Formats: sequence, C-alpha cells, structure tokens
Amino acid sequence: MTYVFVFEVGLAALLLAIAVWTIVVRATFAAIVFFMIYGLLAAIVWVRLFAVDVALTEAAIGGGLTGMLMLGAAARLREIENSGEKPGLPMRLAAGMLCTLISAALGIVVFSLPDVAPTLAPMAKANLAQTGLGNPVAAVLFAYRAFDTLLEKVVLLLALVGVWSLAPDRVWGGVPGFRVYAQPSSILVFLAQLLPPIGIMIGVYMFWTGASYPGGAFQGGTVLAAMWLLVMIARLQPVPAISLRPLRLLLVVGPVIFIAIGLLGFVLADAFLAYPAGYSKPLIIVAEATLTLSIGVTLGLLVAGPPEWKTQQ
Amino acid sequence: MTMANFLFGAAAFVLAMVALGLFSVLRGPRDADRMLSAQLIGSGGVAVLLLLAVVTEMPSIVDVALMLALLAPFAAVAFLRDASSSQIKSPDATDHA
Amino acid sequence: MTLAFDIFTVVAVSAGSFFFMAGTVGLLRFPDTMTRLHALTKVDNLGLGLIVVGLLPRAEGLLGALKLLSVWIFVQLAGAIVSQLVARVARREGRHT
Amino acid sequence: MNSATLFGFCGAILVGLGLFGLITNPQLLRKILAFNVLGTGVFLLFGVIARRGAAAGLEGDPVPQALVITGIVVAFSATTMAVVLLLRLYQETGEATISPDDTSAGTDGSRS
Repeated sequence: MTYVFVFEVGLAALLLAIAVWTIVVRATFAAIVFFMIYGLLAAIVWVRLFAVDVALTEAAIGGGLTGMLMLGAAARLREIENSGEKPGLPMRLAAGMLCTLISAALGIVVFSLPDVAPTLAPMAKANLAQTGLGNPVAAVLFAYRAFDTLLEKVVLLLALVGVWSLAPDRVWGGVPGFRVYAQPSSILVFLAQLLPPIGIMIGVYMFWTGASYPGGAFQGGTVLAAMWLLVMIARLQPVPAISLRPLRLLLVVGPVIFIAIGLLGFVLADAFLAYPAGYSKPLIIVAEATLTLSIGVTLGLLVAGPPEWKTQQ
Repeated sequence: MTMANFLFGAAAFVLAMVALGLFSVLRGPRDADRMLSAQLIGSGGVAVLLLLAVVTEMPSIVDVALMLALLAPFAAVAFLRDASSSQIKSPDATDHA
Repeated sequence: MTLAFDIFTVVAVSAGSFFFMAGTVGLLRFPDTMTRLHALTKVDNLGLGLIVVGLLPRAEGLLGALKLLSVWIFVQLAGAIVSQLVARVARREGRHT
Repeated sequence: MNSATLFGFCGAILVGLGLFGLITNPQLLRKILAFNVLGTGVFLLFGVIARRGAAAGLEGDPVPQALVITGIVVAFSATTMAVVLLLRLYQETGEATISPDDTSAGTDGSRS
C-alpha cells in the first residue's frame, strides 16, 4: 500500500518541519501557534501507531489547555519579547553537534531494536476478562498498574500546591489571577452558554466509554476543565477563591476514594489496590467517575494559576 | 484503485494543504491572521482523522476528531482575550489621566 | 448499490478536498484579514462538510453517522464564532493603526 | 521501512531538536516549548515500542501506551508549574531570559 506510505512519510516530515519552526521562529506568538499545530499532528501520529487512547489525551491537552496556558503567559511577557541574546555561533554549533549525536544514537537504537519485540500484550489480554473491562489500556491504568495512576493524581495535586505556593503571602487563599474578558461580547457569552452542556456530556461519555473503548478519566476530566475555563473567561461564573471549602473537597475526592478502594483491597482481597473478585468493574467505575471530577477541577485550577487577589474582583 | 487507497490519497492531499497553510502562520503578518491559519489547519486535522477512522475501520478515531472539534475555539478565545484586554485597558488609562 | 455509494463517496470527498485547497490558496493569496476570514469559512462549511457527507455511507450504523455529523457541526460552530471574534479585533486594530 | 520505524526516527530527531532549542534559545518560555517538543519525541519512542509489541490480537502493547498517558499528564502539570515560576520570576526581576552573560550580571549584583 504505497498510498499509506506516502501519507505517513508526509505526516512525519510535517511534524519535523513544525518542530523546527516552533524552535527557530522569531515571534513567540508564532512559536506557540506552531506548537499547538504540533500537538494536533502528534495526535494523528498516535492514531497511526494504533494508540487511540494516547491520541485522545494528546488532543485534549494540546487542543485546549496548553494553548490557553501558553497564550496567556506570552501575553503577560509581551513587553520583554525578543529580549535576551542568543548564544554565539561556536556555542550554537557545539549544541547542534551534541543534539545531532543524541538523535543519531537514538536513531541507531530504533534501527537495532530486537526483531521479536518484547511485549506484555498477551498477558494484558489474558487477564482482561478478570478486570471486567474491555479496554486494555484502562485495565493497565486501573488494575495492573493502579499504583502508578494513583501517584499520577497525587503529582497533579502536588503541582497545584506548587503553583499556589508561588503566590505572595498577602493573597494566600485568594482568587487566582486567571485573565478574563473585560467586556465579553454577546457572541462569546453565547459560546460559553452553548458549549459547556455539550462538553460535559462528551466528558462523561469519554469516562464512560473508557471502560470498553479508548477514552477514560483523564480525557474526560480535561474536557470538563476546558468547559469550566470557558465559563470563567466569559465571566458567566467568577474565578473562585482557592480557600473555598467545596472546591478543596472536589480536588481531593477522587484520590481519596481511590485510596479508600485501595485500602479496602487489604480487607476484601489480599493486597493494596486489589479488587475483590467480581467487583472490579463497578469499583473501577466509581474510582474513575470521582477522579474525572477531581482531575477536571485540578487541571482548571492549574491553568488558572496562583492567587493574585485577596478577594473577588 | 481501491477505496482504501483513494481515502488515504485524500488524507494525504488534505495534509499537503495543511502544510501549505503553515506558510501563512509564518507570514502573518498580524497575530489575528496566524490564529485564522491555526483554525483552518485544525479543520484539516479533523478531516484527516475522519478519513483515517473510516479507512482503518477504527470508529474510536472519530472520538479524537470530536475532541479536537469541541476544543477548536479555545485557543482563539484565549488569544482574543489577550488582544481585547490590551485594547480595552488603554482607553481606560487615558480616561483616568 | 455499493457501486453507487462508492461513486458518491469518491465525488463528495474529492469535492471536499478541492475546497480545502481553495481555502488554503485563499489564506495565502487574499490581501487582508477580512478576506482571509472568507477563505476559512469555505473550508469549515464546504470542505469538511463534503468530506463528512461523503463518509456517511461508510459510517458504522446510525450512531456513527450522527457522530460524524456532530463533528462537522462543532467545527462549524467554532469557525463561525472564531470568525466573529477575530473580525472584531481586526476591525478595531485596523481603525487604530 | 515500516511505519513504526519511520515514527521512531521521527521521535529520535524530535529529541535532538527539542534539546537544541532548550540550549540555544535565551527566552524561558521558548525553552519550555522546546522541552515539550523533546518530551513528545521521548513519548513517540515509547509509542514505537508499544506498536512493535503488537500481539494477541491487540494492535499495540497497552503497558507502554498507559505509561505515555501518565507521562503526558505529568508533563502538562510540570509545564504549568514551569510557566507559573517563570511569570513569578518576571514579576520579581522584570526579566524572563537566560543569556550567556547571565553569570556576570548575577555577580555584579544588578539583580536581586
């Protein structure tokens, strides 16, 4: 199938060209636009590698949240754009040589991978029925390597604590400095009223379908976060103060329930995060549902940034 | 030519159009033009994904396209927030002065 | 019957790809932001629209077809709203400079 | 050359490109972007290993795929953290760059 080959070579070449432009283009804004397109093409590459779960994650993060984060940061840094001088030519040549060497070494590694690739796919497939799930990636995330997933959620919360701790003392517990429209136009308000109900539905669908088909808690949570940010940016809802108790509760409910289910494993099964036979699917669904909510709130607050005001503006 | 080949050919063609669209991101000249190019390229990516979903008979790829389509307006909304806040603040400042 | 559907798919997807080309050429050749907006709408409405219509006979059941159509509607919605917002900024900037 | 090897080479080159941007661009925001390009390259290498592990009726080994999903989440949270740190640095010092002559600027106490 030569058409497939033409398509894939074109895709790879385009991805590389965009990466080059992201790095060398002079205007920061253009670099960010290239980076967003880079995420889009990366999602297509993941589809070609038959990793649709990864493609969904890349599309959700690259499509909505990264763009919002980077454009916001670039707008704040606009005054000092293009400041700072590039290192001299010898330095750049040396860096270029080093990077070429690293790329070449990795390329040789790719080329000399063993012909019979080591794989855990048969084991993942063989035990899939026991988990009650149909999606092997979800089984890895929530059954075989559930501990990793738990720690990943803790990392998200730690990152949020890190972001918050960068606020000056006088505004601790205050309102994040997420920039919203000064005067949202009627068309934006329309968008912010129309899209979130659909987005919430798709977020729930992502988490629900994730048990059997590609999708899952993280992809669903990312959609929820994007919808929340849209509502805040159009000033339909105020940006909440981070000391708000219900908000803090939402942040931790997912991980806490996940840990509780894990501890239950000591009693009902024989290990931490082990599910009692026959109950694994409902337990995983409960954990995923609450995690979707917590991930949504955490990601939204991560993009909203550290507190900048003591009270509502 | 089989149907699969035709659809892959169409996907490659749309991808080539996306590549051409990249030049308008480079050229600009204004940030608004760059944003428009990104929007157009996003539609191209959605079209490529839909073609791939049908040709490889993996319906879950449509979900990836759905995700991209749903989140398509977000970058532009963020961009126009930054464009409008700087635009609206400056007349404000002159009022106070 | 299958042949008729296949011909339909080939014609519609080809026409959609043509509008992708038209939109990209417009993006590169049109002189200012406002006319480039015009190019964008061709891609969102007709380019992606015709490709979606062409793929409908090959969709997996009614639900699959509905999903394809909803992808198109989302992209149209995003395109329409982003065009409005970008046009506002472009007009304001045009007046100020 | 099959598609897994093709995208594997692509990932290898992306790692080099990202590293080059990380070293040579003085602006910190651009360094963060470059680091994300590098990260995607590493993820792609993982994806190639997953694709090559296709067996038992699955099109890829789900274990590396799940690791990449976790990786993308962690990379995003690290990116937000880095961006916020950068904005705070700008608030404090009015600068957001690292230039080759930074060491001299630091020692003569022009910034605190």
